[in-house]
Formats: sequence, C-alpha cells, structure tokens
Amino acid sequence: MTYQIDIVYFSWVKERLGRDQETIICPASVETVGDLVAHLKAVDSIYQQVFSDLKKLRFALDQDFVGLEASLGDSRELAIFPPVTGG
Amino acid sequence: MTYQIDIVYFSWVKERLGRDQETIICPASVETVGDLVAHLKAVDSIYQQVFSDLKKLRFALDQDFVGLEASLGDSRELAIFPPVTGG
Amino acid sequence: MIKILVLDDDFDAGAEIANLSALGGGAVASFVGQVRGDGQLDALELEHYPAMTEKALREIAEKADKQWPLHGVTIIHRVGRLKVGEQIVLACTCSDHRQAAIEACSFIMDQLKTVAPFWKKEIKQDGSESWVEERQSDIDAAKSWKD
Amino acid sequence: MIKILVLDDDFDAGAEIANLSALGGGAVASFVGQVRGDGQLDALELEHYPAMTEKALREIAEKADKQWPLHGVTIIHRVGRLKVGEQIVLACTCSDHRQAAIEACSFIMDQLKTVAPFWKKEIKQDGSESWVEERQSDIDAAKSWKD
Repeated sequence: MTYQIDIVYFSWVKERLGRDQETIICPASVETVGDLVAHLKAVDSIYQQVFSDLKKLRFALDQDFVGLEASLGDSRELAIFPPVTGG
Repeated sequence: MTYQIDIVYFSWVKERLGRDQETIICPASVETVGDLVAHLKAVDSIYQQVFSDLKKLRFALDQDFVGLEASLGDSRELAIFPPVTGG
Repeated sequence: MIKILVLDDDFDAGAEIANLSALGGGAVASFVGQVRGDGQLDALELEHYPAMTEKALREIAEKADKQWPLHGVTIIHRVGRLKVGEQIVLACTCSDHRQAAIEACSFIMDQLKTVAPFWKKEIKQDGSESWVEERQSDIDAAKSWKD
Repeated sequence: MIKILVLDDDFDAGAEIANLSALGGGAVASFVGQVRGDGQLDALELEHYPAMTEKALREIAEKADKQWPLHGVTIIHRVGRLKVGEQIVLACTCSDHRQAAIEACSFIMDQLKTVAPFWKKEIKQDGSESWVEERQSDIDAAKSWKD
C-alpha cells in the first residue's frame, strides 16, 4: 500500500531544490524518515545533490524534531531544513 | 598628638546611636579602625550597646570598604554601618 | 503567564518588561537581540516555519516555567527583512528571585538558538546573500542546561 | 560607556535599554528589581551613603566592563520611599555576545547586593518598621564570581 506525505523545505534546502513544498507518494517499503530521504535520492539527482550530507540536515515530523530513524507512522507533514539559526 | 576624624552612621547604627555623624578627637594611641571603635566603646556606654557585635558592622574609610585592622592614616571620614541590602 | 509573538513588525521591549513587572514578582530579566552591523552587512532575512514556530517557542517557555519559579515568560521573535540595528528577539522573564529570572532568560535564549525553527540569511551591502551557519558555541551553550 | 544614576524618581527601563541598543552591540541584557508585595509590606525606605554610592556603582560597572567585552553598562538605583510594585534598580549591559551581556548583568546585580552602600527598611501596612538583614544567598552569589 502506498502512503502520501507532504514535505516542506526551508532555507538553503528550499532554495537548492527550487521548491518550498511538495506531496510525495511513498512506496510501502518507506517506513522511516531515512527511508523517505533515500527514496527521494533514488528517484531524482537533485535530491542526491541537496541531501548529499545528511549531517547538515534536520527533520521535523508534524512539527516535532525527529531523527532519520523516526517512523513516519501516519504523519502528515515532514519538514527538511538546515540547523536553525534564530535567536 | 591627637587626630580628628569625621564618623558617619547609616541604617540601624544611625538610629540606635541617635546621630548620623560626629567628629571625634582620637588620642595618639588610636591607629586602626578597630582602635577607634574600642576607644568609643570605652568613652560611652551607647557605643558599647550599638557596637556590641562587631560581626554585624561594616566600615568604610574615605568611601572604601575596610576591615577593623585598617590603619586610619590621614583618612578624613570613617563610615560605620550594617551589611548593605540594596539591589 | 506565557506570551508568544512572531512578528513582522517591531516590538516595544520596555512595554513588554512593564507587562511582566506588573505581575509583581519583583525580579524581571530580559534580553534583546538586534541585527549587529558587522562589516558589510546590510540586513538579515529571517525565515521561519510558520506551522511550527509558535509551538516551538511555547515549548521553550514551558520548559523554562517548569525549571524555574516564574510568574511570566514573554518571547517575541521577528521574521522578514531586518536592517542593521533592528531588534530581532526579546526574551523576558519574571520571578520572585533574580537568579531564577536571569537564568531562565539565559536558558530561553540558548534554546532559541538551537530548537526554534528560524533561519537567518545575511544580505550584504553589495547585494550578495548567504545563509548563516549554526555555531558550535550555540550548540554547547544549549547542551550546558540539564534537562 | 558607563552610566550611573542614583535617583529619587522613577526611571524608564525601556528607554535605558534603547540607549544601550543604539550602541549596536546586538545583545542587550537587563534586570529590573521592584518592591515585591510580600505579606503586609507597604513600602521600602531606601537609605544610602551619598558620598560613596556613585563611586561604588561605578566600580561595579568598571569591574564588569573589565571582565566581559561590553559596549555599555547602565546602573540605576533609586533611594527614598518606594511603594510595593515600584522599580528599585536597573542593571543593563550591551555586548556583541549574549552570554557576555547576560553574565555581566547577573554579576552586577550580585555585586549591588553586597558592595553598594544601600540599606532597605521595610514599612508594613500597620506602620511597623524593620531593617532588612543581609542574606547568606546574596553573599554566596557574590562570592561565586572569581575576581
């Protein structure tokens, strides 16, 4: 069974991908954030370029910070962005 | 040779002594702040009462905090008061 | 009392301090961060993640409120383009105790630097742009607070 | 830039913060202390040693300025009779770095409690009066800063 999730991008991730959000249909094999990132990198070289160094990326599922190992569960929104620099 | 010094009092020291300042003529034997306090206690029982617990008193010579061992030198003003409580 | 604001417009730090002072705690600490005019900087562009921002700021305020005996916490963070000298952020805390107020204010700022979804882009006077990178000193500062 | 004020009248904390903000450091920390309405308190009477006060406050500000990279320090302390809720004291510091500004502000408050010649008398609603005694926690806090 496939699964649909919205992805939002910020800062240079958004700029380099040239989009601020998109909806992705995941194959059933995609269970975690890391799986989804790997899936995207497999389908298009732009993700390979922008997501080349995973240490420079942070993730939030439904607006909570998570790691690559986090299960997507029935989350509706994944955010991918660089480390925050506010304050 | 005698020595003359102004003494100023604050807070409950002032209230209990019933004065906020006075000029004292010290005998030549008075060399330190402690000597001066002992001299005052010897001349009038009011000082004995108010200065009974020296741990509750603080001293400043010409507006600098000092201890009982400080030499009066040619200081012009000694202040005697309780620990400060501002801020 | 927790107050969270995410604003395009400027804020009045004095008025916010007065609001917390009115709670009667006796000790009000605050921190204001501004755009610092380093070298050729013209402005900062502050981007954020609107769906997450207020929630993240509220969590920071609630953590502070749990860790210290506070009467009130105010966090204001601006977004959009901010010129050199403009205010970016305010953290303000009110307590019965000065150390609690000051420590909580410091904690909030350290958290803001590491777990609030804001990103700063520097815009130089020559028009060039670059995203600010995270600083190890900010990571270390945030880690120095025990959970 | 060091600014020291000893005042009978109230002060505008927001204006003082704005003055230090104008120095452009980017990080402005402040602390405001007020008369806290504990129990039956009506007011505080703040006595000071006029010939020594400004000098003592300036020494505190200079010590802070030596220990941290500050652009400016403002210390305001009121004297006379202050009702519950009124402002007593302001410490405000400006730096390029938030930790420097916050730590210096905290240091100044700890010094104010232990080496500035002010004495507080509590005046209760029933008219009774008593001098505030020094607190061990203030002595410990002041000692926690290395010279």
